[in-house]
Amino acid sequence: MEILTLVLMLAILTATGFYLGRRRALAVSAGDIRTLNSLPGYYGYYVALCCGIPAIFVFVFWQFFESTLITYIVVSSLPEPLASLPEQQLNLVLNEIRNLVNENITGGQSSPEMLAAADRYREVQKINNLAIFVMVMTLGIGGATYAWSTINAQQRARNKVELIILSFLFVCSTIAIFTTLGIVLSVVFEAMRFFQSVPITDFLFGLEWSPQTAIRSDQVGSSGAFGAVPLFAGTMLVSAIAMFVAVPVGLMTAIYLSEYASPRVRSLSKPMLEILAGVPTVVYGFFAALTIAPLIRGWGETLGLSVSSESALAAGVVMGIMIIPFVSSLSDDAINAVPQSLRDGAHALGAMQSETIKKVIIPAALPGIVGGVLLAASRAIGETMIVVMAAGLAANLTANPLESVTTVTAQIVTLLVGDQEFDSPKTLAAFALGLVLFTVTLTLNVIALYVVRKYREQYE
Amino acid sequence: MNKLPSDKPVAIDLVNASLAKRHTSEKLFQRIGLLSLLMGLTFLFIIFFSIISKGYTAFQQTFIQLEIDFTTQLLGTEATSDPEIRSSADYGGLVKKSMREMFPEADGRQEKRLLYELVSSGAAYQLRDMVMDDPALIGQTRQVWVPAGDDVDMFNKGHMKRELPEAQRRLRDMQITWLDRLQAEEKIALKFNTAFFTSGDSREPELAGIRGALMGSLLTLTVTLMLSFPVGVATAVYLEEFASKNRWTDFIEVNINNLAAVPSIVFGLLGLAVFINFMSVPRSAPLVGGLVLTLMTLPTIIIASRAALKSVPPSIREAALGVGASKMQTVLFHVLPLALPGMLTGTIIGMAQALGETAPLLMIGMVAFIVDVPSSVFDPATVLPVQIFLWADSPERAFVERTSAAIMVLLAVLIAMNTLAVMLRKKFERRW
Amino acid sequence: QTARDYISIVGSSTVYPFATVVAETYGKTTRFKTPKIESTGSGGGFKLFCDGIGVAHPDMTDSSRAIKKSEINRCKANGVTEIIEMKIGYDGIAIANVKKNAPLALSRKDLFLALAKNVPDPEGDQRLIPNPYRTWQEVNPDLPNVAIEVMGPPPTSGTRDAFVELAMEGGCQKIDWIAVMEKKDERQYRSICHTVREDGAYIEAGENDNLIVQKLEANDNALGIFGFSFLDQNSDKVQGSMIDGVAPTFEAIADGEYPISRSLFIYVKKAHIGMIPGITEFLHEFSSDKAWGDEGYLSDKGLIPMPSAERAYFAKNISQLRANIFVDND
Amino acid sequence: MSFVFDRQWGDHNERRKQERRNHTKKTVEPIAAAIVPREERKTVGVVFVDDPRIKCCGVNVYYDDKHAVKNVTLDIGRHEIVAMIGPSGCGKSSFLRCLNRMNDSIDNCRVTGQIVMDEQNINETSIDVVPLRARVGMVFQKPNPFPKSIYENIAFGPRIHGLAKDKTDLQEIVVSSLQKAGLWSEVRDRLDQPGTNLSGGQQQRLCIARAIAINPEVILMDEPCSALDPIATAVIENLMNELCADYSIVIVTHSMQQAARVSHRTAYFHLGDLIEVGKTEQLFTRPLHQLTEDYITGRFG
Amino acid sequence: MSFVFDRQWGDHNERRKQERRNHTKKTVEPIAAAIVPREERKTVGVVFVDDPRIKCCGVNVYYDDKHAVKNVTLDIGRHEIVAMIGPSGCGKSSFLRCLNRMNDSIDNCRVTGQIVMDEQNINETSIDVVPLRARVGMVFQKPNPFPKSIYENIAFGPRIHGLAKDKTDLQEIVVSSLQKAGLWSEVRDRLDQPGTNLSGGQQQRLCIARAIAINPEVILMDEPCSALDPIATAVIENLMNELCADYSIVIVTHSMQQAARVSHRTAYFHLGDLIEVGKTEQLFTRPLHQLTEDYITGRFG
Ligand SMILES: Nc1ncnc2c1ncn2[C@@H]1O[C@H](COP(=O)(O)OP(=O)(O)OP(=O)(O)O)[C@@H](O)[C@H]1O
Ligand SMILES: Nc1ncnc2c1ncn2[C@@H]1O[C@H](COP(=O)(O)OP(=O)(O)OP(=O)(O)O)[C@@H](O)[C@H]1O
Ligand SMILES: [Mg+2]
Ligand SMILES: [Mg+2]
Ligand SMILES: O=P([O-])([O-])[O-]
Repeated sequence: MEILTLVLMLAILTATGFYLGRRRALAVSAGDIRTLNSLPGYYGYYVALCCGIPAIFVFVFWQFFESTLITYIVVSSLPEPLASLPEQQLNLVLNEIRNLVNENITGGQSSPEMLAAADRYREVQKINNLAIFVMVMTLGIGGATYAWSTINAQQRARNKVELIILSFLFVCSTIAIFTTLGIVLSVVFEAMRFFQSVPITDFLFGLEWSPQTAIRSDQVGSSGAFGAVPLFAGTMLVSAIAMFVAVPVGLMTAIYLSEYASPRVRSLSKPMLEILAGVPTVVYGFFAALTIAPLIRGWGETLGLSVSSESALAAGVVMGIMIIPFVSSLSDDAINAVPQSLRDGAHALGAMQSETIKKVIIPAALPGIVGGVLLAASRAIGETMIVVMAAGLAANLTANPLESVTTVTAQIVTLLVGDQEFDSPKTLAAFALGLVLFTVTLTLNVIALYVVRKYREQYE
Repeated sequence: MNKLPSDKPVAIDLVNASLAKRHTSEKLFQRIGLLSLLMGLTFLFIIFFSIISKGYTAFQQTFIQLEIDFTTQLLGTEATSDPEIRSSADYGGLVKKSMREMFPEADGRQEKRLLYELVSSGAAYQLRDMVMDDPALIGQTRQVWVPAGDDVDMFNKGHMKRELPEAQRRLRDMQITWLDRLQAEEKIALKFNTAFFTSGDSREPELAGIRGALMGSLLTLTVTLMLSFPVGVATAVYLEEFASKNRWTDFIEVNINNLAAVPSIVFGLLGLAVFINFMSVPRSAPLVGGLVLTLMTLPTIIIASRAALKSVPPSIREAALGVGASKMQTVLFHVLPLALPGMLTGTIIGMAQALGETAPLLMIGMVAFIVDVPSSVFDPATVLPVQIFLWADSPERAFVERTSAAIMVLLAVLIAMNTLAVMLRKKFERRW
Repeated sequence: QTARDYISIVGSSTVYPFATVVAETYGKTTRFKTPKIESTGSGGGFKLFCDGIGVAHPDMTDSSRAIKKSEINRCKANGVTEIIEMKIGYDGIAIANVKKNAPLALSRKDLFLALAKNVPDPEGDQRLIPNPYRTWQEVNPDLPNVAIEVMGPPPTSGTRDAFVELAMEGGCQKIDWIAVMEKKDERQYRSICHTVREDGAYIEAGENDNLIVQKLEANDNALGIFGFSFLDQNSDKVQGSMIDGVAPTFEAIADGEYPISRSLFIYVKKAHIGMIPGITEFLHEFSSDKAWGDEGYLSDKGLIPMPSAERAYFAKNISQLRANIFVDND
Repeated sequence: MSFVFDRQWGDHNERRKQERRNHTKKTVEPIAAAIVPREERKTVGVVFVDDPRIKCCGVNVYYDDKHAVKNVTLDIGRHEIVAMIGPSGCGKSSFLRCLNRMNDSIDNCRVTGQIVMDEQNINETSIDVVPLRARVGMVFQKPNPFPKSIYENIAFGPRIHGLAKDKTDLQEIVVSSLQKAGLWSEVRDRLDQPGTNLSGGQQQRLCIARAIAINPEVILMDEPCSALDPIATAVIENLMNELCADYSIVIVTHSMQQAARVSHRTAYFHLGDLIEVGKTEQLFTRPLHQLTEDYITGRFG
Repeated sequence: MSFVFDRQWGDHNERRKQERRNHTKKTVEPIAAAIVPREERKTVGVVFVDDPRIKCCGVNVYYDDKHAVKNVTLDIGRHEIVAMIGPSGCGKSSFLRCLNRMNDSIDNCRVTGQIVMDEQNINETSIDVVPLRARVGMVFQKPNPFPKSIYENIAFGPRIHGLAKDKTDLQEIVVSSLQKAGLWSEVRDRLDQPGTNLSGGQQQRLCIARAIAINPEVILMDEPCSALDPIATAVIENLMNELCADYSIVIVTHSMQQAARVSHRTAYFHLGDLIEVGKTEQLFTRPLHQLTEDYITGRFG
């Protein structure tokens, strides 16, 4: 709990910094805060930030290297046979030592050397804790003192504090970039290796997907086809069905809730629908496979249609239900945010409520609605479990919703968690699929951005 | 001017002419809206109904009353003094002895086995815990209610039909006769299933509990919420309010939209590579889970937050800027409170999604059998959806109702989590 | 870096239900913590297992098949040089339908003809044609006249592998001109015997066996492929088809009469023994008679025990902690 | 006596107003001999007219428990322009909005009383507000153009009511409405630009054009000229004069000159009470109520 | 000659204005002998003043490619009220918004030229707009209260600028601002109600109160009295007169009477061009430019 105390101390220090900074600013202003460049609180925040930020940075940085350092010191003092162990063995020995230190159950009989090493470890740890404590406190106090001493009436404390906040905002916004980078990096190498064994053109334009190829090297391949087209077609089909359910239902629900329903109904129904987004997908999977699919099959058969027991329709419909709240809640918010004066404007012209909604409110709320729909579509593309359970895993190139299809994501998951060697083309195919899906959605998003922007220009 | 008089009667007549049609379409529109709402709610109720009707029985568990003689013969003479011996004593023997005494007619290995199957293997641990708590029990005789085996539980709850031929049910005829006798003696009863809420996972349905997964979910979601909400809102605010609209922000925007479409399992791959392999956070830890789910939830929160910020009328920003507020003050004091409802919607949906997600956790070792209840974000843990996924895949019939019960717990967590956000959202909601 | 004082196990989803029972008992009856067992699939398990030695890597992996050469090499490359293999028992693969209908008596040849992508031309020529059979009766006149519809695991699954190798290849070998091919052109032979049809008669239904059982209930004429323990637990709903005249019963699988059954394994890193607490004790629990014996608790859970001689062999191996899988030294 | 009035009297509208007055034939009550004291809150003056277009009787408007319009009884005649004046916050807009039920959209607003138009009490919930609002058009105090193109802003009304036979017809309506509102010359070459990009006064004229595009029979205008320069104001005032040949117009205005120029009758509101109604000329020259006199002579407040 | 003017001349503000005029000491350029013809677009009149508070030099405003303000050069003197008049849509608001950089928040708007205040070109991107806007307050054309309580609406500015030492001080500022804007009596017992629930004119005064609560040195008012009755208008005009003892005020107005009553100098805009600037009295009585004359005599359009 050393860490907790330290964090607590730092928090207290920061709070004190705020208080002192603010007080000093007040003192400098000699009672008339108008002579200050910024509000006294900003000086307080400035001192607090100068106190906290460097200390926290160093603390986090230190946390990263602390264990390496301690380990290094302990290892260098280990007696000979242990010290010269290969690295991986050493890792286990260290684990043992740490178990001893933490008074956990240990594996073997603890030899005297180990006990000695554990003692040493404890010692080093103690020193380390002391060191970091001193360091963090010094930095905190130092930073605070510096900031405190620079306080004067002309200092642009607000600008500085806002700059720090802005930097924080900026850093947050780059996380998305790093995530994207991370994703690309974590799939691209494996995808490359896949493309070494399967030509990229076959993959992109092949019409047959049948990964019954060699799972293992000794199990010489049967047929093996890695044409991704059926998967993408399947993804489109299932997502389209889902959107076909979710968009009208979600949008109409949003309209009803925000424009027709009483506040009570709205305040109850909206959160209730939001639960739909949180039901685990396994549950939806069972629902789709065991309730909807037989239902569809039964209806189909009475109509004389051939319906396979796993159908894109069943999976799509249930997926559509799942993403209703994405459309309904986000659209509801967007619609609700349309200024009342626009509604009044339309009503005063004798527009029916529905005409107002269709012609004035929806266009004005469009950016928010599009955001919700895009999110829903994204969710539909990324969903796995329902597809695996209800649409099957057979890659049919078909536009018939009554047939069984599979999607890119479903394949990625089954390929990744299935039983195969990790560098067989089959597993690698998952990475290739991931990469291509990523590229495809990226392209679609770029297009969406421009389309939405163009459309939006009309309404703003 | 000269046109107006002739137009005058025409105008209102024209209005009236189409009025009926417009009213019909208005009504239709409203009905469709209502229908949509009802449809959504119906789906919800169907799902709720099917879960609850399957799962409510799991909150009760069949118990059998045994007369246990805590004899030193079986426990060992030193058991009173030496905790080591006391803990490793043969408590199973006590249970078996008691069963044999109750049904002395069970004869032969096979029959005895059938007899012992009636009570759960957890009975022995229960006795051990009793003795460990109170060593004075040793040498005494007590009436103890112990959990019945899962098949007995299923039979008692009517999930296993007595009418079926013997070969088609897991309880033999003989076992059923015994159970009937217990019933007659009132030594078998349904009681509240406390273990379901207090223990971690188990392979024995009657001992399996949700606590470990619940704690895992809470820890994971705490990490997720603490990171994704501030970061998501910060990103949205930066992009919407501060960043100049150029290629770079377009790039970020497209990226974020695109991340929303990345299959969740890919986030698992990323988490594995970055957090576990690179930053050496322990595998299966809620911390990693939380981080991965954060990355997954972020796009949802960002997109919703941006939409919310966009819908705040510019006149409000102008008003604040006009009195000399800085952009930051304008955003913090005026725009954020107005955009908060939308941001909370994003958070509600994003967190709901995170709460129900399994696939990415597979990659980071959270789809696992973990009995001990995690107490920190570094302990190995699973989460509720994973527990549901694993139980749904278990062969034992008794897990079916427990799976549904676990889903109920998950939904309860979800509702509890949402309630707060929904209340906050309502508080900040206003029309302008 | 926190210390690890519990065993970490990864691997097969098939072994998972068995390994977890042992782990739970072990955790409750010893002073050690309950091991953590991840269900990653056999292949995924080996990947993690062979990633290296040390706390960050698992101590054991479960597998529903024997370790492969390439995996051994991968292990070796990462410093995992001594591996202990322990077979733990058998798992039967049942081909079942609902109780409402009569049980089927299938042969492996029937299965091959019904499910292979390409089958020998019924006209008699030694050539392959795309599978023309729509109903079981077309495959074998003794079988009922219902459409072929089999729900089973996808090609990525170990169970599917086992099914293909044991059932389809077994049936495939009954056809002489293909059987001889095994020697001549193994590639061709495997391609014929191992490829499952993709025209909808075989439905890739995911790896959730409970789901398959429930789908069978909704679909009278379908057959489902899943592990014995699910058949055992759902004996009121579904029944296993006889394969080559043998029904999938506990005894028949244990005796080795039922043709579609496979061995399950556990692999242990020797280097971790003694360093991570409790590995030896865990292995002892696993190999104790009360666990994997004829009447042990594992058999209650549906694991088919090995003959006692085999058990003794592996138990002895364990007590000596003898690494019996070595990496090739080439 | 009034500090704004006499100069404008007899301007170019005078002739028209004379004509109108002859033809609306109002019964004018005898003028009270002494001026009504400040404390008295009962309406004085000519509240009723023959053959009214709209008859308001005991109209109250409440916002939660704020009583914003108190028991107002007032007729709006045919072919008449009624001006409503009064200090800011006295309930003019609230009353005006009752006449086409726009208060419905304010959650905390409650309207009681009878507002009869064509023998129907339009303040009843059962009334269909759509044809009502098609007949009673409204221009709001704050211009509220739709975030659509200028063209669409105007075309919206005629389109939903099906007033245009075809595209050219619609185009004609749009153009003539813009012309009447005096906005045509400024926007003729930017009809496809968003209406929200216009200047304040342009937006106001856009809203006027939008309202007259549906040919309403009664037009409610809440300070339609507040953001307009004198020339644009004159255009709108002319428009009103033209329109009142066939329609009734109720206008809220703060400019007493404007009220004097355009209206036939004027109603003076004070803190929610309708204090005085009378022929515009009379009200501005010989107010019956002390409060009215205070207000028009600038002594109030 | 002017149809609105002479009557108002010499009203109660006259004395004050005289005083002010003496003390601002403007150099008045010699009046051009002949009136400038309509086609001429260069500014005539007194553009520059001694010791100006704000110096605008060649200011242009573009919306995308619409050139809304064309090369305007104009000084705003100290202790001076400058009125800007001109037909709707001529660029008054656009120009006014340049003076405290409010055009920044319009995406498609681009401002060029120099606007110098305290030896700084405030039209440079590097300028910190926050202190600028604290010194140059603004009342917008459309009242835009925050959707918060009336109290918070006013208190926001003083609070962020640290103008109040404590709670009572803040309260005092709020009350006195409301009093100065003539709104206090109407809202004293509902300070915690949302500002958006007020009537149009009340909202406008709320915005004025909000703007003066931060004690700006220059106040820009875009038609501050458009929704106000004559009495409330008088209150605001008085306020302006008081404020200009210490501050500079720029007001856009459509009411020439108002311009005449309150302003020292008047600028006439026409289609984006600044046509004429001059002492108010001179501009309204002896305009130098034909367009100005047309406008003030109502001949334009
Ligand atoms: N955001 C905008 N985009 C495009 N054009 C605009 C925008 N805002 C204003 N304009 C145009 O610029 C011109 C000047 O507008 P401005 O608002 O400055 O006029 P104004 O003089 O204030 O008029 P008013 O008296 O009607 O308020 C007008 O023609 C207007 O249509
Ligand atoms: N939504 C509302 N909630 C509460 N009070 C309101 C609301 N709208 C208006 N009021 C109050 O009702 C009274 C009358 O308002 P109304 O808008 O009718 O005034 P008005 O005569 O139009 O004034 P102005 O000339 O300023 O527009 C005012 O005191 C106002 O504050
Ligand atoms: Mg009003
Ligand atoms: Mg303007
Ligand atoms: O998980 P499996 O490898 O046994 O299919």
